[in-house]
Amino acid sequence: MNLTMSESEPALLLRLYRELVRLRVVEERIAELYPEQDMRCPVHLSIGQEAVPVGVCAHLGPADYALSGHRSHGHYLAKGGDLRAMLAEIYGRATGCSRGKGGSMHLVDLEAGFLGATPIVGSTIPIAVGAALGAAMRGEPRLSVAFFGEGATEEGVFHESLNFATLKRLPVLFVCENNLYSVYSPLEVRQPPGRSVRDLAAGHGLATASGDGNDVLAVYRLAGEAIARIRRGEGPALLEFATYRWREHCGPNYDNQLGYRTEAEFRQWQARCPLSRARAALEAAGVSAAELEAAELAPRAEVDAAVAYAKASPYPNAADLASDLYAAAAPAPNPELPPHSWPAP
Amino acid sequence: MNLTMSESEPALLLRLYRELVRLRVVEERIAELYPEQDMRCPVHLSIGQEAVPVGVCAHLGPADYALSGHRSHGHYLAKGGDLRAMLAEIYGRATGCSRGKGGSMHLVDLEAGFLGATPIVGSTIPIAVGAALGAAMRGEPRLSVAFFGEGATEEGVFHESLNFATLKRLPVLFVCENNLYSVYSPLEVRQPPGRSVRDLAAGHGLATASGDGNDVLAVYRLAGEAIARIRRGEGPALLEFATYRWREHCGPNYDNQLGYRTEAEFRQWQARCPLSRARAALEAAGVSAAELEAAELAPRAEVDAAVAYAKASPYPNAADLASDLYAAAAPAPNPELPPHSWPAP
Amino acid sequence: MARPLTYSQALNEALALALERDPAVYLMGLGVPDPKGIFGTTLGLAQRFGAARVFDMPCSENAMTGVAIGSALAGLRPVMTHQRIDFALLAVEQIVNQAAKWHYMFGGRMRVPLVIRMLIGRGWGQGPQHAQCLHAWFAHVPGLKVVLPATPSDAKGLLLASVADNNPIVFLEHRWLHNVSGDVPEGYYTVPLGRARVARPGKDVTLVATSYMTLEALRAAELLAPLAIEAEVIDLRTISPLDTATIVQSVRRTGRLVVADLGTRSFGIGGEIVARVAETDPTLLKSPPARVSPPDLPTPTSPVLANLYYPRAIHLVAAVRRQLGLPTDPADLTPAPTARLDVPDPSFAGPF
Amino acid sequence: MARPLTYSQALNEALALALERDPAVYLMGLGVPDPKGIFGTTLGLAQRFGAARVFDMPCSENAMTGVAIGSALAGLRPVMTHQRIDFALLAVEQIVNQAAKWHYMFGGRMRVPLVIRMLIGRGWGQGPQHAQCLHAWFAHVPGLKVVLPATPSDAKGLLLASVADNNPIVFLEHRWLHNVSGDVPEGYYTVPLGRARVARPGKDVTLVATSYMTLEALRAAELLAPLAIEAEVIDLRTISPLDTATIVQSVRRTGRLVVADLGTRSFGIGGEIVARVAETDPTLLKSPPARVSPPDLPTPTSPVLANLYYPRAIHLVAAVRRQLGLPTDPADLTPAPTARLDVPDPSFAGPF
Ligand SMILES: Cc1ncc(C[n+]2csc(CCOP(=O)(O)OP(=O)(O)O)c2C)c(N)n1
Ligand SMILES: Cc1ncc(C[n+]2csc(CCOP(=O)(O)OP(=O)(O)O)c2C)c(N)n1
Ligand SMILES: [Mg+2]
Ligand SMILES: [Mg+2]
Repeated sequence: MNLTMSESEPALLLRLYRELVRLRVVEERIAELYPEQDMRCPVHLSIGQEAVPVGVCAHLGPADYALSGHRSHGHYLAKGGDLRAMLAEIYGRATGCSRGKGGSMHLVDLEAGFLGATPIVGSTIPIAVGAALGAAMRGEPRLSVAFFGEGATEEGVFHESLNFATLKRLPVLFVCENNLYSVYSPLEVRQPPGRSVRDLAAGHGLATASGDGNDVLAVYRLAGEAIARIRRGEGPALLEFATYRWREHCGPNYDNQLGYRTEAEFRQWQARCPLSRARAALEAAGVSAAELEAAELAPRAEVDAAVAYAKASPYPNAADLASDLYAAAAPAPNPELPPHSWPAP
Repeated sequence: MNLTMSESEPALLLRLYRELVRLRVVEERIAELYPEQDMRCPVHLSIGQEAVPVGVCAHLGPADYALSGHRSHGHYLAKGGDLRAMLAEIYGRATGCSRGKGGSMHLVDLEAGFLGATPIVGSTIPIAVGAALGAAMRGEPRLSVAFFGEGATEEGVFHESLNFATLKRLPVLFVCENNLYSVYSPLEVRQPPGRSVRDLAAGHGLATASGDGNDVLAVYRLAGEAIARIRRGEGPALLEFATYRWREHCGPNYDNQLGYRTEAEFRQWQARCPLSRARAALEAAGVSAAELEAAELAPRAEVDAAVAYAKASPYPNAADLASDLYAAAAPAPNPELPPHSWPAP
Repeated sequence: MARPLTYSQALNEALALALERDPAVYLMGLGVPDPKGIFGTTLGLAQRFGAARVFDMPCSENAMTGVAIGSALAGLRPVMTHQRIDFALLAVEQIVNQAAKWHYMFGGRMRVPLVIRMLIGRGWGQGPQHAQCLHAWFAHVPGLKVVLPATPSDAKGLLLASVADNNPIVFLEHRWLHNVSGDVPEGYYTVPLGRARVARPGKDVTLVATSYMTLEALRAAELLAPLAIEAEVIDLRTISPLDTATIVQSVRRTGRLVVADLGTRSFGIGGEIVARVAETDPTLLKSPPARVSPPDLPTPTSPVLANLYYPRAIHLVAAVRRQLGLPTDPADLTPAPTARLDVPDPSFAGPF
Repeated sequence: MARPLTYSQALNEALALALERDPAVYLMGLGVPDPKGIFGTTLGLAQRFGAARVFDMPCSENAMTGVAIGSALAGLRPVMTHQRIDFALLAVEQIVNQAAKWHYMFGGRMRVPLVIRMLIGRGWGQGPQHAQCLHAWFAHVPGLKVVLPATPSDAKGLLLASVADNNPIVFLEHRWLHNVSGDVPEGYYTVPLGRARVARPGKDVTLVATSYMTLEALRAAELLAPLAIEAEVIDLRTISPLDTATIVQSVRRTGRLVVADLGTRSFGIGGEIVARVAETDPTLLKSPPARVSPPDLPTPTSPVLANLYYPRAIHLVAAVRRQLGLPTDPADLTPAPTARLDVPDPSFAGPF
């Protein structure tokens, strides 16, 4: 359960830790503010699951694509999405990343390569594959990442997507956060006993691996290997990470009192907090308490400012209601498009 | 490539051979009559693929359920479907198994336990699972079989169905006839190289096996093992059989001249004709030429009579157009229904 | 004896009665046995009838609809639930190509008694993918019946009629109705499918509504009463079969028609209702008929935009006034940005 | 210069031009590069533009629609094909929840230029699951555009306009049109989306049609001419956006409206068209408007039943006669059981 680290890793881990803390601080602030009833849209918090987005996205640049589902705050932020635009979106403001039309379940940041999140379980998986196809056909060295939960692997579209990605050897990474639940439904009522998403995926013939999703360095290493492989043109890969959602499925509260999971299970997972574990490893590696505290305080100012920005932002107005139904006419075909370098299968 | 047989098997093989011949004779007659343009619906012939329906259905009784897709004549007949009603259906007559509303792509015979065939690729697979669920919940010792092609395994619903059947350990047998093509599309443009349906299915955790789909005894044995396992309550199974369609995808002709497959490949598979191989094995086992010829002639009279019946049958009339849109009111709930014996998962 | 129950309690009672009366009935759907029990409608049923008859399912809407169909062929009577109609779009192939057609296309030899309950989401930022109202789609499919109860007693009686019916039924529950109370008779009863209800009689204008819009239409009728305009409110209850006779009889008397719909305007159910009246006799209409519905746009999430998106009683009033030559100041129709119109009542806090 | 081409040749030419002009365009679909080339429409294109831009796909309609969407987000302009609209029901979630809404729900920041060609099957026993016409569904979804060309030159120009458009387009081709010939201009041109075409002017009655029904409407106009009834035929070309102005202007002159539709009657496009006229002014209509369409039934397979199912020119004639007080003997509308009405012409033998 302990992180192991080579001599050179404290700096890396500190960088990852800063990002873990940032995600946690943002979402705890959302949980704190939500009862004010000014964020009038569903929010699915990823508190407890931060290590996966952080460990994976550490290998990605803004040119790479990422897509996610209903639980996307962490993916959006770790991928470099604009925090102010995200909070403004959750507050339903015109300055939101989707200009208030989408809310928490529809985040997007083109500059950061975060192509979009939508809350129909599994539905952005093929879209991520298509983005990889687009990059490949245009000869761009981009990689595309699909983030999803284990519930999404029960949707047929997951399999269809894996088949096509493998067939065409597309540069796409499938990242499954297996947090044991789909809403209040445990794995036992949805998947045969002993099922592993990794094994299920392997039947399609792509590279697969699984790991501890609460160990940010483990995530970082597995993602690094998979992404290097994909960047070498060896085709798609899937990673399955075991992790756990702390708060209720949707909303700011804890909900163990409902009885769909045990307090003991919850505590066991809380003891494996990705932040605490990274912190302990950093301490053990000799990072000073002052440096750690600084890392922990750092995001607060940014988050304060972003909340203030969001709250001060204007609401959309009546004219915005009907705007953006249709995209404007196409520009003339772009002659500068790179030539097609994607080989026929 | 040769059939191997134990001492006691000639009688079994002769029985299977009779059924192989029957299916072949029926479909060759359809191919012969089709150009008359009186069968005014698409027909998907299974000539060349007869060993799978015959070998599988030899283990089933009328109480067992079977469902199929667009290429269903063989499954319908081998399952015990009424030949006259099938031909009348293809001829669009009121005496057809679907009273002319369905045609070749919508065969049904409740008395034979053939619950239905419909031509949307993959779509009867979950329906077969549901029939198994129904049987299980009602405590009936029925088994349900889903017949489909390898193209159907590319539809997400295939995976969703396997997952649920395995989760609930349902009495359902999945039978995939892998004939290498979906219409004119070879496997290479649809599935990654080296993909086996069997391995793909195995990820779901059900029992799987694969075999030579042109060797009726091999089919019979594999199906026998799988079905015995299912009847023992050990959960679902999947069988993949390699086989080959001789005629065009849809219609009565040969179509190798189109160039989507090679003449050499076609000949190689024709040399593996399930009928010839069974016949050779029967000869080798000492079955007399006279007996074999009798078996080969036997279905002709039945088919002649069925064609005559179908052609002489009346067409539906104007009143039939609007009938059967809605099923009549429910009978009162049936108190004689067997108690639920299906254990909660 | 009738007693007051909420819409969701009424549905819960109907499901319990259905399970009790017929061992062939079973319930399945994402979250059906979970602690929230589909907004209360399935609470306690797994405990009472056992996990073999009331169960959860994988996130596999498409296959599970096929499974429900197959089980219906095998003699069961499934009741399936989708927490949002939007999720059921994954199952449209099974619903439309299969369930709707098996009886007809197999010449009456097969039947698919299947109730598919789908929630029509609304409010608190449900947004573009959790708040669609696609009832017009299902009504366009021969072989399906489409039911949209507006009151607790109809919810119970129509659900029991749906479970007793031998056909596939799309049963749509508007999220803003679950907490609404009304008198509900005890015991088993059915409300026939295909018959509309005159929710309030009137002689000056006919307001045709379904589901939640029936409440807005009744509010509109109250707002019109002081103006000495007596609006007749028709609650369709089922849109397939559609009770054209009740609509036409009313318009014959009132000469004016306003349709209040939940779905977006164009190619929705409003067009069909207007067309049926016009086809009967366009001269019945003393003024151009009106459709009041959300505009032809996806549902926006921001509460400020959602306020502008959903029509309310005042929009129906404005439509009636226009027909009578009494215009409305458009400013009266525009809600304040801070108005909390994204919840049915203040107790409804949070996303669901 | 225009030359005669078949509808499928015109589509083939449009696809070649689209591929030629813009390297971002690519074609994908079951059988697209196969020897039959989607009824000729894609023949030769894989050879000419390469397998990287014209390719087949797995039987995975749902994911492949998502793939097309994702590639559009990444800068490509996919043209996807389904050989029957019925198969595309598997992809409705991606088309309706995703493609139609990405532009709006991401505040205009994303766009999905995607053309989905779907064949509307008919004839020779296509039956319940291979012959549906669900264009009304897609027209009901804000964010989609729905195109139904009737002539070869419109097929080319509308397809090029669709490929050039930055929105998801549902492009519907009726199987009975592929072999129809007509003059088609050479070179690149577009026909604007959203504008109807007066296919034949007339002053006595307005026949509104789309796709193949335009041919039947033109035949009906010819049958009416000897009775001194001048029918105006409007070919809508696109139903979303719908060119209401052209319809209303015509009815203003003729006072009579008959809508000829491909889909089943109730909750189809006919209701919307009738409603738009009635909403404008019900007194424009001198007699009750009529909808001529298949009945509210799945498509039966037997040719004898299919003959009774599909309306033809004579049914339009009968509707017009009824409006003018000239009844028709129902027997005249009932085809002989042996009539071969399940093919567009005798050369069309066999299932497709
Ligand atoms: C197609 C579809 N079905 C059901 C839902 C309702 N739903 C929203 S989130 C969710 C849970 C999915 O579980 P998982 O994929 O494991 O993600 P997690 O919430 O655990 O992160 C469900 C079922 C949905 N949004 N879309
Ligand atoms: C969902 C769907 N997509 C496409 C089709 C068109 N189609 C009809 S049969 C067929 C071939 C399917 O191949 P396979 O399952 O291997 O069966 P085979 O024809 O080889 O027996 C296809 C693609 C269809 N009927 N349904
Ligand atoms: Mg989960
Ligand atoms: Mg095949």
